[in-house]
Amino acid sequence: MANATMMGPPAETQPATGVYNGKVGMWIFLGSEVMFFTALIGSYIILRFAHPEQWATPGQALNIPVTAVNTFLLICSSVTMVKAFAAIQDGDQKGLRMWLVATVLIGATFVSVQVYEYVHLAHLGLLPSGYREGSDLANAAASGVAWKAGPALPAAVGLYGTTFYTMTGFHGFHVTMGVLCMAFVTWKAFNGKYTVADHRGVEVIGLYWHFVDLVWIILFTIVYLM
Amino acid sequence: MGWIIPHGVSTFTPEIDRLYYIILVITGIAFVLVEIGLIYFSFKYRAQPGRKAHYIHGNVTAEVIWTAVTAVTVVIIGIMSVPVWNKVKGRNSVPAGALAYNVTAKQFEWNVGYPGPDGQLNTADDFKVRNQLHVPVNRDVVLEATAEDVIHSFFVPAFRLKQDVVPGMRMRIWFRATEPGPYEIACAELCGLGHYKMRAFVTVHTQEEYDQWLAERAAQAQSEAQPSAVASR
Amino acid sequence: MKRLARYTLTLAFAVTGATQLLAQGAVTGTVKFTGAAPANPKIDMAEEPICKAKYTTAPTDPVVVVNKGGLGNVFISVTSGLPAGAKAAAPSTPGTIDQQGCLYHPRVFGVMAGQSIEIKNSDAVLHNIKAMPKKNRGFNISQPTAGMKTMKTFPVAEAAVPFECNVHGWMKAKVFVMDTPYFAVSDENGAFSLKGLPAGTYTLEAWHEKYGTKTATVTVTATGGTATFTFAAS
Amino acid sequence: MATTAAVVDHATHAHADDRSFIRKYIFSTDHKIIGIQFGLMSLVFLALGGTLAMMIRWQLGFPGKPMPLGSLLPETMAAGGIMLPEFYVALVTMHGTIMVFFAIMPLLMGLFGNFLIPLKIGAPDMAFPRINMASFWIAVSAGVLMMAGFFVEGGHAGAGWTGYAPLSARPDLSGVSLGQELWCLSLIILGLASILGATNYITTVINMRAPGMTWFRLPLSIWALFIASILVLLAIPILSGAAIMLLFDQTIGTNFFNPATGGQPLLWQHLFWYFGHPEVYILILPAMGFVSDVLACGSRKPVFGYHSMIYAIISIGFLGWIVWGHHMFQSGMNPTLGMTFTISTLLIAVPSAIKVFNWMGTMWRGSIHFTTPVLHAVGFVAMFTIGGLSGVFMSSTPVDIYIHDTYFIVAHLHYVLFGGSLFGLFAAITFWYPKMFGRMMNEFWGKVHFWLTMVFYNAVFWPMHDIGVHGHMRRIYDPSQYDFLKPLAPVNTFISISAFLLFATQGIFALNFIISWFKGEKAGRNPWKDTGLEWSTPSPAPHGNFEKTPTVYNAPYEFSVPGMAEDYLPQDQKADQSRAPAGAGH
Repeated sequence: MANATMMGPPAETQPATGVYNGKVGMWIFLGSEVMFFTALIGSYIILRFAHPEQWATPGQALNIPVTAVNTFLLICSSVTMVKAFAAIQDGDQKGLRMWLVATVLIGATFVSVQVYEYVHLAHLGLLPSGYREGSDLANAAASGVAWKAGPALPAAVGLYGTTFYTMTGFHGFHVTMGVLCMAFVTWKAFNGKYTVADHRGVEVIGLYWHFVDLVWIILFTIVYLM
Repeated sequence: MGWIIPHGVSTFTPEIDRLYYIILVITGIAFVLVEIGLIYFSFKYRAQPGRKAHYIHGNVTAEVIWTAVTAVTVVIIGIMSVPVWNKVKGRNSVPAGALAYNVTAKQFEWNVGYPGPDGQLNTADDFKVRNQLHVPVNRDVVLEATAEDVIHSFFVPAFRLKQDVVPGMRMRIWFRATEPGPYEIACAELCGLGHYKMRAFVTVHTQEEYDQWLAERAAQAQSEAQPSAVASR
Repeated sequence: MKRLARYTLTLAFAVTGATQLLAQGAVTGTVKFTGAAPANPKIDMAEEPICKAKYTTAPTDPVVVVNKGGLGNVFISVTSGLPAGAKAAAPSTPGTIDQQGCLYHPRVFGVMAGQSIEIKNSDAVLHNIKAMPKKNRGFNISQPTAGMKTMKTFPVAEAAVPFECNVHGWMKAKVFVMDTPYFAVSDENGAFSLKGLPAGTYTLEAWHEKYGTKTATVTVTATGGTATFTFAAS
Repeated sequence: MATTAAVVDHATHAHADDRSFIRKYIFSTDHKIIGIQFGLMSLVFLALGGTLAMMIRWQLGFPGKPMPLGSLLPETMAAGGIMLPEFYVALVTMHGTIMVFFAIMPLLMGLFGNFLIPLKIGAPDMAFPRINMASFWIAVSAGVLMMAGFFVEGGHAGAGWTGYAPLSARPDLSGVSLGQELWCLSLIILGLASILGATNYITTVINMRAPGMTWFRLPLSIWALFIASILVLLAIPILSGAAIMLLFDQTIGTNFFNPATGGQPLLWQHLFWYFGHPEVYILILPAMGFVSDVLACGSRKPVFGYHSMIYAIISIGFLGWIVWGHHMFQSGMNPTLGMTFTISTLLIAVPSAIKVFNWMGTMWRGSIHFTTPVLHAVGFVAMFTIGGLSGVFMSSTPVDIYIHDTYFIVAHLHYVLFGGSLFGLFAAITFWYPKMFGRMMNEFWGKVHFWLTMVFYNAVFWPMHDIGVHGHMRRIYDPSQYDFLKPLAPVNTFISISAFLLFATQGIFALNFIISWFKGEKAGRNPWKDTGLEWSTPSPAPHGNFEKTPTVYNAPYEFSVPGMAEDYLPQDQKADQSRAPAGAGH
């Protein structure tokens, strides 16, 4: 009953699949999430194919090293999540708490870095609508000279800004939601609600967390590296 | 009830209408069979004292037959549609040597750009007429259509012709009118509060009339446009 | 614009001395137009018989209205000389724009910020009124029936707010939203009068939709009733 | 397996119901209450959407004449009772939006998905009752937001229920700013409710079937709801994504659909219809399922071709994903793609035809009791057939050139959504009403409602084919502007008068629904002598549904089994071994 407040029914009949409802439900929900990100990524692909000239060379406008570190952090959080799950499977309450706290902190760090990145980019001159008038990037693009070890910036980046902020923004939103739910699970872990026999909440939030990480790896590849 | 398509005056008319009537007959037969069947069954198998329903779970033969018949019929309809579609809208459907006009759609008007005296589109002597498309009869005509603001749809019911005009895209719409006369152009895609007023006219002339009209309008545009055309650039 | 030179256009603001009859501080004047006036474009109203019936001769789009050497539809306002940030209360009577014969009447006019604008349709056809201000909130409304009236207000001063009707693509008007009541529009003979200006020296600006702006300086005397101005053509 | 389940049962079932009023009826986690809540909400929206349609019909039937009671509307909607074009466009938009998203879909999925799934599979409740409750209240808040749009400056969204960009993305061109934003926001929020609901339904069907309820013993209504839930789960997020992009275009200046900066207006259409076509099947599949249940019961016969019905549902659900382009034949999409979409679209006719023939097969050699639900079910088959057949016209690309965006389409979609979904819903509501409220609806007034609806419905929508074939465009405020439409004015007037009568007829249903709630004849457990599990519990079913978890022994439609005293064999009743029906255990 540990996870009842989040996922569980008042009582479960013998599940026909042998897998408890929360886990089945999360897998099904993730199917929906896949379609959501498919819509975003599909639109990105269509827009980029239509106007490749609006995309800056990778690393010109976006800071790849910082985001790479951030990506590494997020992958680490998947590992800590697995560790937390493994801990409770062994009945290690202390380990569960420690690894959950680590996951929450790393997740929060990831979001913070993303917020910093947005602020920095907006300051530099990239907005969802394109260049900010009079900004460094806009001036550099207008001058047509090479920018930061790359070729000249694209003359217009309306679609680039649009897709960058929307895609990373919605991923960030998912991470934030994940962190909030994870914090809730952590709080319950500190109250000793999970046991060797029943730790469904940890497993269910873990599924979501791994999904969000996976999406980020795809987004990082196509938004930052390609 | 009239399921009869009104008279049409383009070379697309006979083929589209024929396809329409073929589908009307096929679906009409299916419609009559199903509806009569339903009424007949409803009457014949209505509950009556002493009647007991037969315990039947299905009949594979019957199911295979009606599945196959339906599938074959729809595939035939599909195959018959291909050549007509390709003729009207296929990739390279626009005939060579078609007379070209520019059509610019904006809320809520159709602006037609005519080639000036030089007979060439997109040159300095082009002139523009609002809501009036004039074309010669029995000539292939292609409209190079663009939209300035939102999506409009170029619809000439008498030509059986409809094409959405999407901002940011160039649509090539072609037709060949077969009877002189005035016909109405409508916008068929919701384009704002004045959508219903986005009405224009296509006038199909005989060749002589058309030449005369074009010369007149070109001269008029020439004299009128000189000062103001420059001023407004 | 360059070929325009052959029309040797001059805008002349000849402000004659005010007479005793005029209210104190009133600036009167004329907007003069020299050279041959270009023909205005014809409007084909065949698609709107109700409007077409209101004209005996073929209607034209009155871009350039010249009569007796004066240019109409010129908007005149004070650009400097007033105390900084001068604002006055908006009058309670609305400014009016009428749609009549598928044209706007007036074609150019001014209201004060916060003053209501009465938009009126005198045609029994659909007009939509799309206002495209930059500083105020725009609107796009329609008036399908004759006699319809709609009130709208712009709270912030803004020059030359375009009004247009998209059903009749030729219909265009400009509205000036002003902070002060010191503005005027020249009539069909080019005459205008700016009332109630306190004594002082001002720069006036005249704006025409096609020929752009001209400025002139004018001095308004305090009391005693008369003030003399001369606007020189540039 | 049965023993383990039974142990759990004692703890959960048939306990004394001591919940407070609020927990029981407002913030209830009981799937039946949530279902009824969804039902009442969407019936209100159904009436509202109908009212909007009446205003539309007034304008089309009597263009430029002051609307009755029109003077009650504010000047921004109707001037002196005469509707303004911008209000007309908003009406058209909101009629579609409300009917699709807030009436038909929540009736099918919200009301019956909730009410039927646990009852018919023998589960005590949904897999996630609290999420279920959240889903309802999220849907309510979406509805409130959608309604708020009528009262904001600039009026409500005016780009059609399909919200084609860039009209929907440009306040300066539509004259609508906040209304369109609320429209997007409301759809995004409703999408969340739908996705939560679908997750719940799918999990419940997968995991919570009673012992013995194998996949091929599930009633067709459950199969249809299950497949429709999968479509909701996978299609709605596409709409959410698109609506978010549109909202961003309107508010923070992104450029998804802005052609001036390279955005793609057609991208919206692709996304919308990639969602939209599965949505069409979300709106019809459950109704098909209900009709199968009702027809089998009414004919006292097993459903003809039960397995092929299931495969038809599955293949319709699958084909629904590869036909979206047929909404875009004239949009400037690559013409070569047109052919692909033609074929895939025409192929949908096959499973649809299978279903129609199987329904007829179900009636064939039956003993049909024409109760109100059965009348509606037969009406569904008759009307859905017309809607299906008229679809063949537009799947043929060349014919579609002419009839696209005309009233032919309007006729087609109303034959599917009114003649199909709504008749199916009338059948379902009248059929399961006793299980919801413990009382029967009045049969006499039910039949009067059916026949009047049938007559006026056809009087409204049949002539629309005709005016469509004459080129009458959709969504136009005043057809009298066009010379070629002027001769159709009497037809439009006829349609409008029929529409008013059709609307008035629905008052009979509303009154029957409300009065029967309090005064209807008390219903026993199984008033229709049906075989489903839901009929083995009291009417209305108690919290927890079953006194004891049922065990399923039979296929879903064992009617008129030879050699049995009764002409129906409930799914949870063991047939005497010696007279075991041949079809059981399928």
